Amino acid sequence: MNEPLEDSLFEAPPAAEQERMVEAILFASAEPVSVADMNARMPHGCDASIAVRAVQKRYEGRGVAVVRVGEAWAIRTAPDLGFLMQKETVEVRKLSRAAIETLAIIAYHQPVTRAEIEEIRGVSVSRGTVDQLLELEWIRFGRRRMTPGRPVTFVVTESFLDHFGLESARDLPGLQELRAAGLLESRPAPDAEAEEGSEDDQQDGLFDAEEDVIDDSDD
Amino acid sequence: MNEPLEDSLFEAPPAAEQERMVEAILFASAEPVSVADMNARMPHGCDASIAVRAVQKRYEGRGVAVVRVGEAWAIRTAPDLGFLMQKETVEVRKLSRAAIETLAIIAYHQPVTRAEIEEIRGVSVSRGTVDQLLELEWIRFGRRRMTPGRPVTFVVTESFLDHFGLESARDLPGLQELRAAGLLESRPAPDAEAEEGSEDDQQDGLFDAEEDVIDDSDD
Amino acid sequence: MSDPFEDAPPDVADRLAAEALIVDVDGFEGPLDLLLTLSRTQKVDLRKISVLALARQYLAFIDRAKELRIELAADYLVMAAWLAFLKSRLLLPPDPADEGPSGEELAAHLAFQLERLNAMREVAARLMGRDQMGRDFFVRGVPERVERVRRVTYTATLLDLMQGYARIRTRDEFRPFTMDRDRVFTMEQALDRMRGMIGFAGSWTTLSAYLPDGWTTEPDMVRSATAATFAASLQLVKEGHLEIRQSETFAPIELRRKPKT
Repeated sequence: MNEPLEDSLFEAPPAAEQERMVEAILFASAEPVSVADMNARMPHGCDASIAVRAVQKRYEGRGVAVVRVGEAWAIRTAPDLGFLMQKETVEVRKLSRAAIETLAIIAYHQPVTRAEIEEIRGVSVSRGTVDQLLELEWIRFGRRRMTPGRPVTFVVTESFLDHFGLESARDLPGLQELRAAGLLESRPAPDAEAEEGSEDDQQDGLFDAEEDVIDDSDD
Repeated sequence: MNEPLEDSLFEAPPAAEQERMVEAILFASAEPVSVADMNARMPHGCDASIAVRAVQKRYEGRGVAVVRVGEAWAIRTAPDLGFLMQKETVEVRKLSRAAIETLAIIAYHQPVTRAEIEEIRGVSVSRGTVDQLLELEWIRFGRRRMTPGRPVTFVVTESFLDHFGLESARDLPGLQELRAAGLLESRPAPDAEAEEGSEDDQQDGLFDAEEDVIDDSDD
Repeated sequence: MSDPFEDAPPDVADRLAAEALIVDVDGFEGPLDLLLTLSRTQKVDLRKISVLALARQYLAFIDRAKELRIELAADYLVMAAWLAFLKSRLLLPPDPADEGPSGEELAAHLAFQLERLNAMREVAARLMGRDQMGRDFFVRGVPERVERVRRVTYTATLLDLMQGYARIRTRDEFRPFTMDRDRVFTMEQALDRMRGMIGFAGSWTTLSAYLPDGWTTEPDMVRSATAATFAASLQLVKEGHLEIRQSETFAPIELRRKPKT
């Protein structure tokens, strides 16, 4: 193990050998190493300042780079490969009931203001819920409503359609279809049954309105 | 930062790029990194097992080497340059003769039970010896032996391979010779199949005595 | 192996060696270790070792230890008894009535055990002689921590969405119509109204000023509008748009827009 050290008393190691030494020192050191420190550790006659430049050149374009840190040298990960130092774990969670309902209202009634969502749900919509849907990129801000206060509206996005496998928001099933699919289990009270026709009219009206709205939001 | 990840869904990065990534990952880790782990961190479509071999070749004869440790890979300084690293040298805890022998027996006979270690050494294995090796993470528990009493077995770990610069337990020095000489077979004592005679009792007595000793040392 | 002519008294060198060993008795790791050390004095390959001679050496060692009144652990004595038995088996002609293993078989196994222990010692030494991490080769000095980034993503199905919507719409259908809604001002209505107005409520204004036109004369309508407006105000306070105060019990309730901080 000491042989190179003893040889060196007579003759400096060849350049390639000095480069190996610099490489090993920079690799194993916990801190950047100065040229003086490298020279002190390497056999007599070595010139770390030359060797380190050669090593730096050798690592150009590689996954790690030999960089100068003040008066010292260090090996660092190539800046463009920083993403490898992260291990991403993705956790999929079910959307909360409040968020699903809010999203459904936006999808069926877009563009819709926060006040309108609250009116339909009968409870206030928390900021967190809206933020979450915005972050998921399932909703975005639509045009401001031309009413006092000019409230912002919400509309669903392309990602929303993508995620739910819809071509457009108009493909969302209507109330009648929901009922046919058994999703509206409870039949309305007997006296309300007579009005069913008008109810469906209302539903149609809703979609007519939406069509206009969607056209608006497209420009 | 996520762009490379998304690009990769369509096309794996070129080989040279994959080699850079493996280089960066290995340089950044003090512990060996498994191929699976590398693949998980690299963009989709990368094959770290190919890239790492290319990187290994590239570093041949350099100051640091890409070494295989079990199923994982690591970069280590070239052993002939150890003299440069006085600063980094860590004081290795001096192992007792019993610990060294026990370690060797586990490495060469693994998976091996405590009783088998004791038979080979002719003395009981003290709890402290096993504890020390477990603490160093050089040995771990293997599967239980499917024999009466279902004794636990010991095997050596990846840290053991790493510490001694071994690619796998198959590369243990002298393993082939020992095997060829039949010294790794478990050879039962010739009286095992014989009838219980007085001489056999004595033989049993020898092992009984040992067992007592084990019990003592466990207290 | 069982040459009877070997059964001569051990020579002086053996005796001296045995004494040196006895002084060192604590240094042995059991009888097998002692046997292995003794076998070295034969200066032959372990495969060619004379087990008979070895048994003799061992027994001489035990005798010597007894003479010197050195306490030996029980397993050394057990081994001595076994070796004495082995020695007699090796020396006496085999007894045809005895079905146990022959002396040669027992001796061969002992030789195997010694060879195996010796082999383990040798490879242990080779192992420890290897380049070792932290002594001969080194790991990365500045390992980078691999950050674990935990990303949470949410999911919902179209069915969830439709069920959610159906839930709301069903609720609507069952909204009780028993009340005379003409004379009831709902909180939703009040909220809507307040939202449009709070932007202009820079200074403290009494709650009653916010009641809608036409709801300020009929007592039941005033009650309904006041209750709804008050509830809506609380909601807006909760949302952080409004501030509310009342100087004392039954004093007028006052509202103003929450000042921007």
